[in-house]
Amino acid sequence: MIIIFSGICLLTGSFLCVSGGIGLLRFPDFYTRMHAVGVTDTLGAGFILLGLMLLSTSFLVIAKLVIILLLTLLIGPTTSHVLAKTAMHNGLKPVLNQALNSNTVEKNKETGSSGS
Amino acid sequence: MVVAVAIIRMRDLFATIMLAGLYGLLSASFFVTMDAVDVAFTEAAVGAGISTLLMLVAITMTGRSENTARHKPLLALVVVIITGALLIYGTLDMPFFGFKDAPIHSHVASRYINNSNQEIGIPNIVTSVLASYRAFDTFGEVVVIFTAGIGVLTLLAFVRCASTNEESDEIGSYNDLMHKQHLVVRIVTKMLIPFILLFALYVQFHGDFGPGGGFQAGVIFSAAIILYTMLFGLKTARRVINQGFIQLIAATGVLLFASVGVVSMLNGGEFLDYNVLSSSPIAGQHLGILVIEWGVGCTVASVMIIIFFSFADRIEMQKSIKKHNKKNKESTSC
Amino acid sequence: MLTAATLAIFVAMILAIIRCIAGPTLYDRILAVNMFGTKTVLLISLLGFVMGRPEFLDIAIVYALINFISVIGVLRYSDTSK
Amino acid sequence: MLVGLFNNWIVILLMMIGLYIVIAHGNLIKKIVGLTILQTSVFIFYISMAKVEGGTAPILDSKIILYSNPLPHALILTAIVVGIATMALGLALVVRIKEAYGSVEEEDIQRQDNLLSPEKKKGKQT
Repeated sequence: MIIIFSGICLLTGSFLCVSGGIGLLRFPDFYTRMHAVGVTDTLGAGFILLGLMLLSTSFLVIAKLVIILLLTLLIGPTTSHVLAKTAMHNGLKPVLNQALNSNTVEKNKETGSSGS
Repeated sequence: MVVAVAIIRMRDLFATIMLAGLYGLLSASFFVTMDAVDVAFTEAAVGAGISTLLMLVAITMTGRSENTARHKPLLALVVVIITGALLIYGTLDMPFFGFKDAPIHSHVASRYINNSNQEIGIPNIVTSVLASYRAFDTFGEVVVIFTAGIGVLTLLAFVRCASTNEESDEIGSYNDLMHKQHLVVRIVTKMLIPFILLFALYVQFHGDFGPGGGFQAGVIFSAAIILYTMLFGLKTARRVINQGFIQLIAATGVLLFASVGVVSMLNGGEFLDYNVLSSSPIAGQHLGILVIEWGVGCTVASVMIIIFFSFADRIEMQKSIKKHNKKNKESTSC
Repeated sequence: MLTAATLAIFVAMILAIIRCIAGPTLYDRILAVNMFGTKTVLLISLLGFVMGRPEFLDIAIVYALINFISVIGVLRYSDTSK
Repeated sequence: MLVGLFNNWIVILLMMIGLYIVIAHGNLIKKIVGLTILQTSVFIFYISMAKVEGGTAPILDSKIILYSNPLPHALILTAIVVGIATMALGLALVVRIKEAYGSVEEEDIQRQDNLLSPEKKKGKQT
């Protein structure tokens, strides 16, 4: 029973991680990318750690996993916040207009294909 | 590997350094898969954290863009390819990956694995090799680190003029400014720093039983101080930790290490032979390793802090020189 | 189940590397590195379970801490470099 | 059959990349990054030598018989920390060079040196 629960948690977490990665790759501008990563990262990490906690038997391991979980919960949102704030502070504007948006998507595709 | 190739192509140095940090993370996870947990521990703290930071600090002083011209890329390529081909020819005689009877596993290693439990009595073999069997090597390494710290100090240090009144005003205004800008981070950092320091101490004293030890603990400890310095300003950090005090601690670490060796000599053993330190050999080994790890931790932490402080000092000095120059220009133009 | 999760995290890491290499702005790169760090934490804790010795979670804790510190540092000095 | 040597080839490839950066790039900071890559390739080489098929990390436990080789781990552990200390020294030198010459490109520095040295010779002759 516990194994099934942990399996569900692990699968949800890994799905979230992959979707975060795809969002990081496909979204048009920095702020949307950050949204994708910031949301899925924390939740995915939480789910995976929960799944591992259900699997583990000794008390020490669970305690360490709880510490990691607390750290990710504390650190993930903070870094996203600071990143967004610094980017805004240094004059990186989010793309708001629809027409502009499609333009940047194309541009990003070009730069992405030439860069990778 | 792809990351390394990309590092060559990237002209913007900032991007290069981000990639270098990523490369550090990658190699550390490689170490975990290769069972080298202690090494992964160190690489995590050093390769991904501190080295990236130091390079960044250096870049803020030297400028971010790289000249496009590369001199003699063809010649370099030829040299590199020839060396690589020779090395690959050399590997043909190497034992295969993961082979149990390879020559590296047949000399001293089996003795370390089989006998360290009786001779040293601590579970982590890497620590026992590091701190007891090869303690003299480790002593050399600590001295090298200490010397590097001294070198950085001599290269980057300068005489500060002491003007306490102005300084405190400056700290106050700086604090207000920073407090408005980075409110969330500062509060989170204030919550985190005690835990980081506590964790560093845990790593320091848990090194006998799990992955950890003086080197890692030192780096983590200094990382906490560096975090504090970055968010609360260099001058505030200097109030917390005096420059002379850290230098003293760095020297004390090395001396502690050496004095353990001398004490064991006085007790009738050889240099760094811990068996004579206490009534029973195993208790002596425990005591010796504990003290030595403590010395290593002190030295590493304080040298890292010294290095970071002197780099940060340079930046502040360059800024103030620029301000001075601007003021001078304005006054002359008026 | 563990293997599946490990593979998924590998895929996410590769995507993050691609974004880090291609990323048009500096902040994209920092974001990619940050995400990569979080994924490494997860990967290491998973690997500990896969290899059957889950005592090595200390490394994952160090990663989480160091990741935070390096991101803060990068942002701090990218601010002053302009 | 040659698959067993694959890890060595990866290490050599990394080493070559590092060497290429050190030789072909003029920027001193880039050179230091190249050196770091070279260094890491050596670390990976040692650690992959220490791995034993089916063994686990060298921390004693009553249930486990086969361990990886702890000696290279101890060597590399110290080497990493020493590596960062020397890297910091190199960076400090680069910063001083920047202050003295106003540039971190190797060619600029050499050009300035060449400009300077004939004048010095003249000064000595007169």
